[in-house]
This record gives sequence, C-alpha cells and structure tokens, in this order.
Amino acid sequence: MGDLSSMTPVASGLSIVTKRHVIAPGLVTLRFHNPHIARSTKEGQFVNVLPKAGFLDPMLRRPFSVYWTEGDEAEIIVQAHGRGTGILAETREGELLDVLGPLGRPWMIDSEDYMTAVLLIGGVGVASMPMLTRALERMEIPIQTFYGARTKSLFALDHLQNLHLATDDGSEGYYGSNVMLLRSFLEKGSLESPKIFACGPTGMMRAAQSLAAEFGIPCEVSLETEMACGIGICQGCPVLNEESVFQATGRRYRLVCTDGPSFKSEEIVI
Amino acid sequence: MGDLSSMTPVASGLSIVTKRHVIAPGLVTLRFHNPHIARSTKEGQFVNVLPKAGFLDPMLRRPFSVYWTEGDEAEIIVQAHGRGTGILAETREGELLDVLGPLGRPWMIDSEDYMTAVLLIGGVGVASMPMLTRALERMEIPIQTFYGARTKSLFALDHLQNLHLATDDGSEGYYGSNVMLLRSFLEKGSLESPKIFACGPTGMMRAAQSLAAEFGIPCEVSLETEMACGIGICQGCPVLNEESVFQATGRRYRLVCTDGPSFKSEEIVI
Amino acid sequence: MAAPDLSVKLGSVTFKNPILVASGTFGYGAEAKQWCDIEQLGGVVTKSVSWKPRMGNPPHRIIETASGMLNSIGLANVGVHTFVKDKLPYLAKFDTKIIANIAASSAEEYRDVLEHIEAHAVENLAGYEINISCPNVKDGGLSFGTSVERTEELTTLLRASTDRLLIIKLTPNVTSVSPFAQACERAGADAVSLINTLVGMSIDIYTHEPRLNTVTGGLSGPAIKPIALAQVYQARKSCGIPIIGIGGIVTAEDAVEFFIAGADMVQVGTANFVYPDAGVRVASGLAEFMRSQKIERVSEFVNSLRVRAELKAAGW
Amino acid sequence: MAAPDLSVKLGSVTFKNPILVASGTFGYGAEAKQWCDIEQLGGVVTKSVSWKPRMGNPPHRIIETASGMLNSIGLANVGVHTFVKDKLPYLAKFDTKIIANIAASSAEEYRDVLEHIEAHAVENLAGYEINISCPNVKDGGLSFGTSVERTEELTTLLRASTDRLLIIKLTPNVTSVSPFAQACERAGADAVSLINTLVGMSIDIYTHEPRLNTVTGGLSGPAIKPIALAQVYQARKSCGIPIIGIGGIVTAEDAVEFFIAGADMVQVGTANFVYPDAGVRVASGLAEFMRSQKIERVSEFVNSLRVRAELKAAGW
Ligand SMILES: Cc1cc2nc3c(=O)[nH]c(=O)nc-3n(C[C@H](O)[C@H](O)[C@H](O)COP(=O)(O)OP(=O)(O)OC[C@H]3O[C@@H](n4cnc5c(N)ncnc54)[C@H](O)[C@@H]3O)c2cc1C
Ligand SMILES: Cc1cc2nc3c(=O)[nH]c(=O)nc-3n(C[C@H](O)[C@H](O)[C@H](O)COP(=O)(O)OP(=O)(O)OC[C@H]3O[C@@H](n4cnc5c(N)ncnc54)[C@H](O)[C@@H]3O)c2cc1C
Ligand SMILES: Cc1cc2nc3c(=O)[nH]c(=O)nc-3n(C[C@H](O)[C@H](O)[C@H](O)COP(=O)(O)O)c2cc1C
Ligand SMILES: Cc1cc2nc3c(=O)[nH]c(=O)nc-3n(C[C@H](O)[C@H](O)[C@H](O)COP(=O)(O)O)c2cc1C
Ligand code: FES
Ligand code: FES
Repeated sequence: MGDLSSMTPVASGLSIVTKRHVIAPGLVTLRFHNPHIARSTKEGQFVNVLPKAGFLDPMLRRPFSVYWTEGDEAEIIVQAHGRGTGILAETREGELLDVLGPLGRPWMIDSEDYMTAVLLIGGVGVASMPMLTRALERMEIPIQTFYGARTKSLFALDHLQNLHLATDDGSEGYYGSNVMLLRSFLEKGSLESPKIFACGPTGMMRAAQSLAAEFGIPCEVSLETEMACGIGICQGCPVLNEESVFQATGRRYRLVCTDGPSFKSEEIVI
Repeated sequence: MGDLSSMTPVASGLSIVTKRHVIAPGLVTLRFHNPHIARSTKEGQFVNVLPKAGFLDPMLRRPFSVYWTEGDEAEIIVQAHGRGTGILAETREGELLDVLGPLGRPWMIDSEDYMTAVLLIGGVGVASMPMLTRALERMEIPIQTFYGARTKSLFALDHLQNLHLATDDGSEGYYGSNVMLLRSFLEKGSLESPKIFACGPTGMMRAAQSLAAEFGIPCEVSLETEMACGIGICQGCPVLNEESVFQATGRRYRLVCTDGPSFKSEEIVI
Repeated sequence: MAAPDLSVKLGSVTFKNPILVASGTFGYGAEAKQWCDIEQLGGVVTKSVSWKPRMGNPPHRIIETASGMLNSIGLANVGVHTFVKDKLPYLAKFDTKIIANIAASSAEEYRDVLEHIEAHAVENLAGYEINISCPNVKDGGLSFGTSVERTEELTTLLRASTDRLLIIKLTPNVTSVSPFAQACERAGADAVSLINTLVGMSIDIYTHEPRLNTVTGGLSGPAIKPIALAQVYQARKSCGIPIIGIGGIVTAEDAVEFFIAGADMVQVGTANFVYPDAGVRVASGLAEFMRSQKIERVSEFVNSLRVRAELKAAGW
Repeated sequence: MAAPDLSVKLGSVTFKNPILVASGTFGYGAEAKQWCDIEQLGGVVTKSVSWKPRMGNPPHRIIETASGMLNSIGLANVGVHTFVKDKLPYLAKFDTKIIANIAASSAEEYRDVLEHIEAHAVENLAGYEINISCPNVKDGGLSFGTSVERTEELTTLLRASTDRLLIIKLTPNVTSVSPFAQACERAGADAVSLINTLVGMSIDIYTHEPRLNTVTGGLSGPAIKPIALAQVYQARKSCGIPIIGIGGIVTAEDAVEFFIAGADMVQVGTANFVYPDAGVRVASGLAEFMRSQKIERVSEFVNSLRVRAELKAAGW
C-alpha cells in the first residue's frame, strides 16, 4: 500500500479514541471524538469503521451501531468476533479510529401503530438500544426491555429502562430465552398495544418475527449482513424481500446498509 | 489473513517493547525484552522485524542492526524512512514486536591486520557501532570514530568513543563529509595502522572504499539491501562480487544477509 | 510554475482529469454523492447495465481477502429502461463525464442496450465501456472476453452503433492480454480498459461451503495491483489505442504507476468502498504530485517507463 | 479419540504430513535449519536446479506489495552437479521427504538434469517437481507452461526417465488450467502442483524505472491465495491425479481451504520468509484443527467442498 495518511479522505473522519471501557473479556466500548457523527446520528443508525486506520489489511470497514452520543463524542460497543473486531477491541485511548457515518435509516419510532415500545435484545444486539431508549423517552413512549444474554457478565445495561433480563445459563433473571419471556407477557396481555424493536442473533430475530405474526403486533428487526461500503454502492448487503414485497415493488432484494439496517419483520425473509 | 496469533512461530520471538526513546523527529530507539537476542547477538549482527506484529501488510520484516544489548533486553534504532519504518517508529511501550534474530555475521574485529579501529559512520549507519565499540574496548583496541550527519540533532552518540563529528550544515564539528575529515587524519599519518569499519549511505561507502584503496588500508563496509527472509533462503539480497572474487570462487553474487552484512571493501562492488 | 493541467483527451472527449470511478464501485452516482464531490472526478463509469433488470446473486456477495475482496454481485442492476429514465438524467446534472458500462449475454443484447442508451443520450455522456469480463455470472460476457474472435466481432458490431467513445473492458483471466487489445484496436475501439477482477475463491472451513454464493467470484483491491500494472504494460506494448488502467488503485502514487506503465487514464474501484471520495483524493493527490515533480501535463509521464536497453533487447 | 493421522500417500510414497515447503522459499534445507525443525515437515521441495549453475538476476530481486511480494530471483541455483554432490546428501540426513524441483530451457535439459539426479538419488528422494512456470527468466520454461502440447510432450519424455514421483508445476498465467492438468494426467504425471507466481510489476514513480531488474516478476503471498484456491478447484474438477495446492498459505486454516478445494497436499512458500518455521506451524495447526473437528485423516476433508445442487447444475 502507498502511504494512506497522505490521502485519507475527510469523509472517513479520523477520530481520536478518548475512552476504552472493558465490559467483559472481548466486549468493550470505544468512545471517540467526532462532532459530525456525535451530533447528527439518530437512534438505530450505524458507522463503518476500519479495523486499523491506515492499514488496508484488513481492508474493509466493519459496521457498528452507534451505542451512545454525548456532545462531540460518540461511542460504539465492540464484541470481539473475528480478526477485525479483535483488532478494534484492542484499540487504545489516544489511537485514531477511521470512522464513516452516520449511515442507514433510524428505527421507525414515530409510527402510529403502537403505545408500548418493546425492546427485544439478544447479546451485542443491545448496541442500538440506548439511543433508541433515549429517543422513546423524549417522545414519552413507555418502554419494556427484554434482554437476553449468554451469561450475567455480558449484559451492557447502561441507559436502558424497565429491564426484564434472561440468561442462557440462568446466572441472572429468567432462565431461558428472552423471547419466551416476552411471550409470557404477551399471553398475559400485560403490554398495551406493543411494538417490538428487535436486534440480536438470527435465531432470536426469526423467533421475534413469528411471535409478532402470531400475536398480530408490529415488529421491526435490525439486521446484520457483511458490508463493504455501507453507503449503497457495492450491493454487497442484500436482504431477501417477502414475496408480497417483491410482487409490489419488483425488487427481490433490499440493501441492509441504506434501506435498513432495520426492516418491518413481515416484509423480509430472515 | 487468517488469525496469525494462533500460529506465530516461536522462531519469530514476540518481544514486548520496554522503552521507546525519541532522539529526533523520525529517529527513535526501541528497547525490547528478548533474552535470546540480548544474550547471543554479536557486534554487527542484525534482527529482522515485522513492521506490525500479526499484520501481513506490510508483509515483509525489516532488517535492523542491533544497537545495544543489556541483560535480557536488546535495542534497535529506527529511522523513519518509508511505510514500514514509519509504523515501527510509532511502536509504543507495552506493544509487541515480532523480531527474528540475531542474523548475519559479526564485524571482523579479530583480524591481525590493524592496530587502530576507525569507525566511519554516516547517519543511521551508527546503528551497529555501539556494539562494535564495546567489543573493541574489551579487546583493548584503540578506537577513533568519524561520524557524519546531516545536522547536529541527528547524532546518536551513546556508547561511542573518541568522536570526530562532521555535519553537512556545519551545525556541529567539521563542516563537510566525515570521509574528508578522515582523509585529513590519514594524510597526517596520525592514525597507527588503521582499519576502517564503515556503515552509512552508499555514497559514503564508495568514498570509504576508494580511500582505503588509496591508502592501502583494510576496510570493512556494512551494506544495506532489501531483504525478505534475512536467513539465506530467498536469495533476495545479492551483492555483486569484484571480478577477482568471482574468478576465484565462481560466485557472481554473495548474500548480504548471511555472507554479510559487512564485507571487505575490496571484494565487492558497491 | 502554472498549476498542472490534469485534463486529458480521449478521442474527441476532454476529461477534466484522468481519474474515473470504476463500474460497480460507485453505483449510479447518487449513492456516494453525500461523501464525494462527483464534479471533481474526471468521470463516472456507471454500474453495468443490461437489457432487463437483474436482481443480482443471493448472499453472500462479498468476502474480504488479504488486502482485497471477492465479489459476486451478479451484475445487479436496474435495467436499461430505468437507467435512461432515472439514472442518466440524474448524472446529467453534474459537470463531469459519464461512461455507461454495458453487460449482456449476447452480441444482440449488447447492441440493443447500447442503442437504447444512445437514443436517450444526455450531453455529458462520453461513451460506453463494454464489460466482456465479468467472472461472477455465467452469462456475463466472459465467454466474449476469453475469445479474441468474439471480442473482435462484438467490437465491430458495437462500433457501427455509436460515434461516442467505445471502450472495451478486458479480463485479466487470459494467457496474454495482447491479442485482445489488438483485436479491439482492429475493430475500431477508442480504448481498452483493464483489468476487471481476477477469478478467485474463499472457503468456510467449518461448513465446507464456498463463502460466496457462486463458488468463485472476482478478486479486486490493492492485492491485484501488481498484476494489473503488468497487464497494462503488456497491452501498451502491443496496441496503439489509449488504455484505461484499473486495479487496486488507492492513492495518487498508485495511479502514477499506471500512467508510467502506459495508461492514459485510470479508474478507482474497490477503494471507493473504504473511502467514498477515493477518486477525488487520487485526483488532488495527483495534482500535488505533478506540482512537486514540476510536471505540467499528465501526458508527460504516460508510458514513460525506463527499461534498460539490455532488458528491452532481451524482450522484457 | 486417537491423535489424528496426518500422513498422506502420493503414488507409492508416504509423507508424514501433507505440508511441504515450496521451491525457492526454503533454499536447500540447510539455511533454515536453525529456525525450523525440518523433520516435522512432510517434505522439502528444493530450489529449482538447472544443468549449469545460475548466478541469478541482478538486484533488485524482491519488492514488497500489498499482502504479497514480487520476486525476480532468476532461478539462482548451484547447478545439478553441486546439487547432487552437496545439497542432496545433506538433506538425505533428515527424516523427511525430498522433492527435487527442476527448471530448464529445453526438454533435453529437463531430462538430463532429472537423469543426473536419478543417478545420484538418495533414499528419501521422493521425486521431482518440474517447474515449467517461472515467470522471471526468459528461458525458465514458461514457454512450456503456456502450451498444452509442449507440457504433454515434456511430461511424456520425463515420465520415461523415472519411476519416482513426477509432479508438474503449473502456471496460473493461463486462461484455464484445466487442459494443462489433463495433459499432465494423460502423459502419466503422478500429480500437478499449482500455483506458481502470477506475473506482476511495480514501478518507482520517481525514477520511472521498474522496481525489479526484470521489469515484471512473480507475485506471491497471501494476496494471491483466492486465485490459487480457484485454480486448484478448477484443476480438481478437470483431472483425476493428485493435486498439490500452493499460494499464499500462512496458517493451518489457509491449508484447510486448499484441502477442501481439492488439494491432496499443500506447499508453504512466501510465509517461510516471515516465519522460517511456517511449514511446521501449519502442520501442527492442522493437527490441532483436525482434533477439534474430530477428523482422523486428512483424506476426510480433501475435495469436500459443498456446492449447492443448483449451482452445480449451473456449471459452477
Ligand atoms: C448494521 C450493523 C450493525 C452492527 N453493530 C454492531 C455493534 O454495535 N457491535 C458489534 O460488536 N457488532 C456489530 N455488528 C456486527 C459486526 O459488524 C461484525 O461482528 C464484524 O463485522 C465482524 O468482523 P470481524 O473481522 O471481527 O469478523 P470476520 O468474520 O473475520 O469478518 C470477515 C468479514 O465478514 C464480515 N462479517 C462477519 N460477521 C459479520 C456480521 N455479523 N455482520 C456484518 N459483517 C460481518 C466482516 O465485516 C468482514 O468483512 C453490526 C453489523 C451490522 C451489519
Ligand atoms: C543489515 C541491515 C541493517 C539495517 N539497520 C538499520 C538500522 O539499524 N536502523 C535503520 O533505521 N535502518 C536500518 N536498515 C535499513 C532499514 O532496513 C530500511 O530503512 C527499511 O527496511 C525500510 O523499510 P520501509 O518500509 O520504511 O521503507 P520502504 O521503502 O517503504 O520499504 C519497501 C521495501 O524496501 C525495503 N527497503 C527499503 N530501503 C531499504 C534499505 N535501505 N535497506 C534494506 N531494505 C530496504 C524494505 O525492507 C521493504 O521491503 C538496515 C538495513 C539492512 C540491510
Ligand atoms: C463489488 C464490485 C462490483 C463490480 N461490478 C462491476 C460491474 O458491474 N461491471 C464491471 O465492468 N466491473 C465491475 N467491477 C470491477 C471493477 O470495475 C474493477 O474493474 C475491478 O474491481 C478492479 O479494480 P479495483 O481493484 O480498483 O476494484 C466490480 C468490482 C467490485 C469490487
Ligand atoms: C523468492 C521466491 C523464489 C521462488 N523460486 C522458485 C523456484 O525456484 N522454483 C519454483 O518452482 N517456484 C519458485 N517460487 C514459487 C513458489 O514455489 C510458489 O509456487 C509461489 O511463491 C506461490 O506460493 P506462496 O504464495 O506460498 O509463496 C518462488 C517464489 C518466491 C517468492
Ligand atoms: S454495504 Fe455496500 S451496498 Fe450495502
Ligand atoms: S534476505 Fe533472503 S536471502 Fe538474504
């Protein structure tokens, strides 16, 4: 590679890391200084981050939901998954992050079709929920949060509200899946005209999708696909449309980066 | 790249950086913990260092003379030249260096053919001289050091002896080339049966070569060529033999990494 | 000295600078607009368009590799009718050149698409780039791109349908690019562009499945730059028409290597995915470089490789 | 479960594991000995040897590229007489297999070198790898490597001279590797190995000179792994003899990709320059991987790529 520093575009905002907080081994939050992103990001939007600024191996950026914003600083939460997130999770305070964003559409919170926001969270799917919680609070929409994790130590509870926790190992809260927990609430009818905002592993998303269908309630799911550009130019992040949507729009696929990352659960095939 | 950490060979000694000292902008020393290298390196030998441990872009190691050793720690001096040294020069204390060595042959100091060791140094060519100085002191061989640099701030004087400095800009010592300075000493005959140990830019090496020829004194030059392996398996670091050597040995080239890095100046074409 | 003049002339068309963005790596312009000042580009090569819309391949479409990536997008595109109705008029608003890239599965389809665009041409439409080298659809023209005869026939056919620039985009997946460049020249192409992606693959060692939906896909990015440079140099030695160099360009320094090897213009591709304004950065970096080197016109270093006489003699 | 069995059989020869070090990236064994336990390798493929010693090309011989490198060593080697006198006897002392790689500029030279080695064979000499694919000398056999006919003739000729393993090393610089793999099979080769380096180039933008003494050179390293994998897969689909996969292997995971794509053995090349014991690391990493995946024999995942039926049908 030639010397990138000499030509790194403004668009790719080099941002200094001001705080690194370790939640659990391999799960960290990184706070960085970037006024544009901090001030313009809406709940549910994401940023595309180079694993290591100035290096083109790994070459592609990695997408991360914006976890929190305050003043001129924004925060992401990184789960060490493979090489890129492994490198990112080791980023030190004072180092530069190469961050592109904000990207994608916000959560659809101002629809008329619900009175209670049900946040359904699996693992690091929590990433976009603090921003969503803040936005819902501002609109004075009641929130119930069903948050599942493998084990107690992996919860990132900051900024969340009305928590109903579930763990796979029973180390905290409900022993089992957060979807089962939510189901029991829905069966009791104890949630007033709810809408589900779901983000988590594929299995949980599918469960949320059928749960919403079964109870006939609106549900929005935030998806993860691999991405190159994050801005709609590579066509690398397709999500398959439900047949009905395809018939209506003539589009077989939509792009997670620009049409999403969140979609109405009845419109797509997870 | 797959996950390297899982298979980085022992041979490539991952060594923690214990001290980073900035001599001048773009000129730093890095001290690292590596008992094998620290205890077995001889004067003039070098190590082959990955610009960033665990990354294969830049992919090739960069060769650096061992600048100093003490206990279980060794030191290199890095001049930021291109991408790899630029990355290396930014290495922080606590980070890991991937170092292979010691490599190459030591300076030939126990030859019978001299009584005064003349160290002829150009710029970062100083790298191998502190170790050489220590070895000569142990053998109680008198040393005279002719050290040239672009300007005053670029001298790295630690561990050196009997200094005669020269700068291109006259900011320190003799105003001009250290070779001219040495010539004046040789003309005065004030050095008793000297042998030149030279390391510096190509121009200085050629000058040393002809100076030695002119005054009929032994001269050893330490060369720089690009290297891949540093251990003799890639054939990437050839130096052209003098016709006489070629006739005698049938070898047109020798390898800087294993036959060198230092050679008798009359035997090679610089 | 005066500010360097970056403009270049290809056939009768003058581009404000020799930096284009490569087909499939910049959409139809609208997508990247927020991140990149399109008017600072020499031009935009649009995503390959075919007669009918193409939905593209199912996931996974992209996989990262060492300093590069594999893609199997499958020529997802809106089809030529939407292209001339929406995309072309949109790009027409910008002060830059448009090169419409065409992909098809038959000579007739190539011609029909080209003629349909020609019939709806906008003023800044400079010409066409013919993609006969897409490795990740079975009917993506690679059958043309690997046959000198079919390449020449197709070029002749299309040449008859337009007076605008006709650029044939060559594949690197051949033993030698020379006969293809020569065939394009014989058939009247205004230029050749190279390289398209190299056939590559990646495997999930836990599921034993190919990581891409189509088993193999196209390799791009910095990893392939040395190969692209060698092929541009090869093409330059074997044909007389202008060459547009493509492959792994990220910085102005990369672009200069292509000019020296013989390219008259270059395209920036994969780099756009990392830096959406990579093309603009390369253009301004090029201006800086020329200033520092006291070079006034790009043509001064195009095809300026210095090869030692004995090597020339030895056939390098 | 029992420790996995890494041994593989090629023809009549059993290798202790399927990891070889590639020709030209491990010298003749002696050089790397200090850094690498040779006896933990499946075998050593020695630097290409020719009839007369070759001095090699003048500097610069190597240039780093993105996740790879270009080389133009020029087949520097000691010549077959020194090879059988010094190098072969040295390697004979190790409990591992030797594969002698041969490069030449004529069919006769290939045969003479092979027969001379055959006449001085040592007990652990498993066979020969024929380099018809060196891109950085004008007489390095690439003229054979890009002609199916000459590849078949040469293989037939050499087959007659030895009963040891005869492995033909193929070049990736062709439109399709399939006919070459098939020609080798027809002519009685025991296996094909691929890939050799890809033709690439790099330019000094300040001097306008090629960075390599020979203008173009051979690209290797992680950058080319996706291309190598695709060609191994292609070869596996088109011929029946064993395949030795080569190209950008650094980790055990890389090697497993090649096995799944269809390679029976692999060679580690450029990685040796960064980690002199890369081959040993790949071998032990492979053992770990097999243990974790409960795989007992390498053959269990060789050629085990899962391709969805509809893709197979579509010809992928
Ligand atoms: C819109 C969006 C928001 C996300 N938000 C977060 C977040 O806030 N926190 C967090 O820890 N993770 C988040 N992810 C997932 C995160 O992007 C991946 O874990 C990461 O890209 C994996 O990179 P890697 O190099 O570690 O893994 P590798 O498997 O080594 O990556 C190889 C390639 O696959 C891609 N890839 C692999 N897994 C995923 C995945 N699950 N999603 C997207 N691309 C993937 C990588 O980007 C890379 O291109 C988000 C993903 C998306 C699409
Ligand atoms: C035996 C030996 C000892 C050395 N000791 C020192 C030392 O103690 N301190 C120091 O600062 N430098 C030393 N050098 C020079 C140092 O290795 C180079 O400056 C460095 O490799 C340049 O890498 P780069 O990526 O910054 O430059 P780039 O030009 O970006 O490197 C591109 C490629 O060229 C090679 N290369 C470029 N210049 C040189 C060079 N002068 N020598 C060898 N390879 C080169 C690089 O290794 C790399 O492979 C030594 C060189 C050798 C051969
Ligand atoms: C995701 C992606 C999509 C592409 N789509 C097209 C296309 O539709 N038509 C085309 O001619 N080339 C296409 N290409 C090839 C590029 O235009 C370019 O030739 C190639 O990527 C090499 O350049 P690069 O290394 O700068 O990316 C595509 C490349 C990528 C990475
Ligand atoms: C410096 C160097 C020298 C090489 N010399 C030879 C050689 O003499 N004979 C040969 O058949 N291949 C030679 N090769 C090619 C390698 O054996 C191997 O096929 C190629 O490098 C791809 O594998 P890799 O990416 O693991 O290096 C050489 C490669 C390199 C990098
Ligand atoms: S990531 Fe490129 S289009 Fe969605
Ligand atoms: S650097 Fe590899 S042989 Fe000298």
